[in-house]
Amino acid sequence: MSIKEKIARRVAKELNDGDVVNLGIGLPTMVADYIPDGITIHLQSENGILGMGAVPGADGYDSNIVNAGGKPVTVEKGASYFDSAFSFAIIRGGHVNVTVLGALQVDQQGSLASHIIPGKMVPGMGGAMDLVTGSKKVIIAMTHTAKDGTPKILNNITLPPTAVCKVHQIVTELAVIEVTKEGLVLKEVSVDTTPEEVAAKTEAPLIMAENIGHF
Amino acid sequence: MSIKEKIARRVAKELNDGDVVNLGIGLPTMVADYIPDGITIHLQSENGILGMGAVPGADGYDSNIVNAGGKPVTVEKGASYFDSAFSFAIIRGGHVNVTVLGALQVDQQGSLASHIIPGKMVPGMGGAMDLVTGSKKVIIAMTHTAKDGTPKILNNITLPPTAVCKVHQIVTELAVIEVTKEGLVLKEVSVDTTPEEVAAKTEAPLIMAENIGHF
Amino acid sequence: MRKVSPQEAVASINDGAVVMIGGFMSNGTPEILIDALIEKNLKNLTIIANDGGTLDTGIGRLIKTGAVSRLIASHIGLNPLTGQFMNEGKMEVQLVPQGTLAEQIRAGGAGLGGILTPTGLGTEIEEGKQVIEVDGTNFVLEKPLKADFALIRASIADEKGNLFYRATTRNFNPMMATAAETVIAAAEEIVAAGDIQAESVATPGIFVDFLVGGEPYVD
Amino acid sequence: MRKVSPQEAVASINDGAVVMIGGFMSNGTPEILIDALIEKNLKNLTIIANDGGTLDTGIGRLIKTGAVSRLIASHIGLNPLTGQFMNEGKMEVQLVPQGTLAEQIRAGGAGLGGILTPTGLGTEIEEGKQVIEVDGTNFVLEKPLKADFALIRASIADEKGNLFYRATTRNFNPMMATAAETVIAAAEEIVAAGDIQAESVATPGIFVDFLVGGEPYVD
Repeated sequence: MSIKEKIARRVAKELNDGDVVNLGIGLPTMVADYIPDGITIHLQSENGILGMGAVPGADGYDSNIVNAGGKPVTVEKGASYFDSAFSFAIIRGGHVNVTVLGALQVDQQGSLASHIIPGKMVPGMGGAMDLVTGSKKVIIAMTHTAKDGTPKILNNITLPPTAVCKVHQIVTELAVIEVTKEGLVLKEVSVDTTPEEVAAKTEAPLIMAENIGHF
Repeated sequence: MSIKEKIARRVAKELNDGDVVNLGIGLPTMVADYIPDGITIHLQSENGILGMGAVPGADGYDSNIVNAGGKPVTVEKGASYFDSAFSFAIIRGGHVNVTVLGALQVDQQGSLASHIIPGKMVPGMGGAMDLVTGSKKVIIAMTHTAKDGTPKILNNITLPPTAVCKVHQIVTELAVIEVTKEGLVLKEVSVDTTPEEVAAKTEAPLIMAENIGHF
Repeated sequence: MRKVSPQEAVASINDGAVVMIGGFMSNGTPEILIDALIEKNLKNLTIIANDGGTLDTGIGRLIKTGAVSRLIASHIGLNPLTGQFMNEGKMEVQLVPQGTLAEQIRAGGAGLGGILTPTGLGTEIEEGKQVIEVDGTNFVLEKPLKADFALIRASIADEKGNLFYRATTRNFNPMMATAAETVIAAAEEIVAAGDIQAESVATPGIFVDFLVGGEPYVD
Repeated sequence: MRKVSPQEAVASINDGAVVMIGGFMSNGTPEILIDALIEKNLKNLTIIANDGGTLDTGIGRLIKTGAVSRLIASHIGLNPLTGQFMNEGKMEVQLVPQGTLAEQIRAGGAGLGGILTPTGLGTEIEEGKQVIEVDGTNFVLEKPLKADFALIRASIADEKGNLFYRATTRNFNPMMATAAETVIAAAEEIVAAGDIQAESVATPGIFVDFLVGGEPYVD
């Protein structure tokens, strides 16, 4: 299993029956492949779908139906479509239970940077700023460190913020971390690491939970 | 022809081909009966219709379809239905060309009072405040004076305002009056009256147009 | 979403609740939910609705029982009891321009902190409110409205709670469905999931907590 | 509403015009109107759209010609030329959160002076904007957006200009139809008035000034 699959599988365990869930492009999208048995979720896509289904098979697709990345998708029976204003009324209005998205940096206040590296990468925030502001629970799903090994979980983000104090949980290949008023709480570590290793790879101080679980 | 019919018929001449028109309850509704030949208008009803048609015949009606007074109506081919937020987006957004409504008082600034007589009559403003604020042209269709003969076209309205400086034209059984920055301009009088009689029954000063027409 | 009886649907509505009720002059008002609410003999309800219904239909039937201590609406002219109760001090009535009411409920559901409208400037409507200047023009800041419950009416619901409203019965129902903690929908007809065209769903099922069938047909 | 050719439809769009273009990653973008606009070799257009399209689809094709000097959008990541033009100073790009962009266009069409959103608080988005406190919470005041023209795409239009959008092609199209001086719609198919269910019309015909048929089918 790849690192991405590992993260996606762990994130999926956070979802509850009946949740309205928005999954960002890339890794977060893979969460849909690991929904536990007996759990039904409603996938929201900010371009205007509730009840988004799987990626269509090789036998054809309807390109009237795309996801927020512009790629063809299917919808479930009983799905609905709507315009962008209503889609973000759902999002901003607190009707999305869980948003899962990636980030470049997260800090101990729960602020995140995901949409811009000044002078280098300026894709735009798309729906991310509204999603992290409006969703009841925001989960950051990302690799624990950057490619060069530098921490992404910081005392304070250094890139321009996508939102301030909005993240509830961080799931990486190494750890599950909760953002609390007291700071970042290490709740679980991967079976192939230790709390100490996680702390070493994290700039922000970690509060150790009483019983650190494993995944 | 009753006084109301006379007013309604004169108002109808103000409508242009293609106009989106909202007609208030009562006298203004009668304007629809006098649309000149060759003119097609789109009747908007603030409860959620574009393309409202005639009152249904005795042979039955669909009570899913009512007007803003809660009374059954029909719709034309190619009508559309929408919710109240969109209906008032149409209205407030300036997409209604002409609104026709009654008033208790109008003044020389184009302010009007139509929705309340403190301590006596408190029906509420309904959609009137939005209609007079957002419509491109606001026509007040009313009897020239109150039942006791006192003027309704005043220097300054004395009842609580429904909107301030929003009326463009006043049509009564006696006169057609335009609201301008300079004041009220008498443009037309009924064939059975004179500019002097109209002025006598009007509290606000009237500027006489160069050629006062007749209707 | 759970399919329940009208009585079960309103079971958790108690004295003092803030309740939005859909409909426009009773067109699109869930009469069977009004029935169930009347049965409960509640007190001190705040009702948010377009209007006060009539003596015999919609919200007017509830007002008649004395259950409503506060009404936020745009029009009460069709129900003489509303004005009477207001004048007698039995019921507080807050009149709101219809377009503002629709936007306030929409804002409540959409997570907006408010909207700026030109409607009501220079009238009693702006009293006590912030007037905000934007590019040289003044607007009234109207705050979002939310409620504990929304009672709405659909023509057709599907098994997932998706709602379709026929003709003018739509009115305030879709906005109210987004702006209340608990949403109760009464439908004329309940069909299988997927039987409502996905583009014509005006209220997605995720907004509906309780679904009741048996709302009388209108025709 | 007039039925015209794509060339006639865009005839009055000149250098410097502010143009909204519907679509989301080119899904729901009127490609035949983009074609007609490209033919005109315009300069200094301001485009308001969800995104910059791709190199080969939608708004990206127009950007590639150098006709666009300013882009207001939420996302430009799928079109590398957008970022390149921005870095070279050939095109100004104003990035707006997607939900804010949708609300701003809606507000422009709905006659609102602005909306208060929590989105962007504490980020570069709030710079230069009024921050308004409502009941102890801060919100960013976002102003309405309007345009000279809106180019939108419908799946089905009727002879009165009523529009129906299939699936996710709806996105920004209905709001843009309300927020521009002149609205040009390209449709896959034009049917008789009344052939679109009245409840499923997402854009009433009164908003459409020019209607063009022949937009390629997608399937």
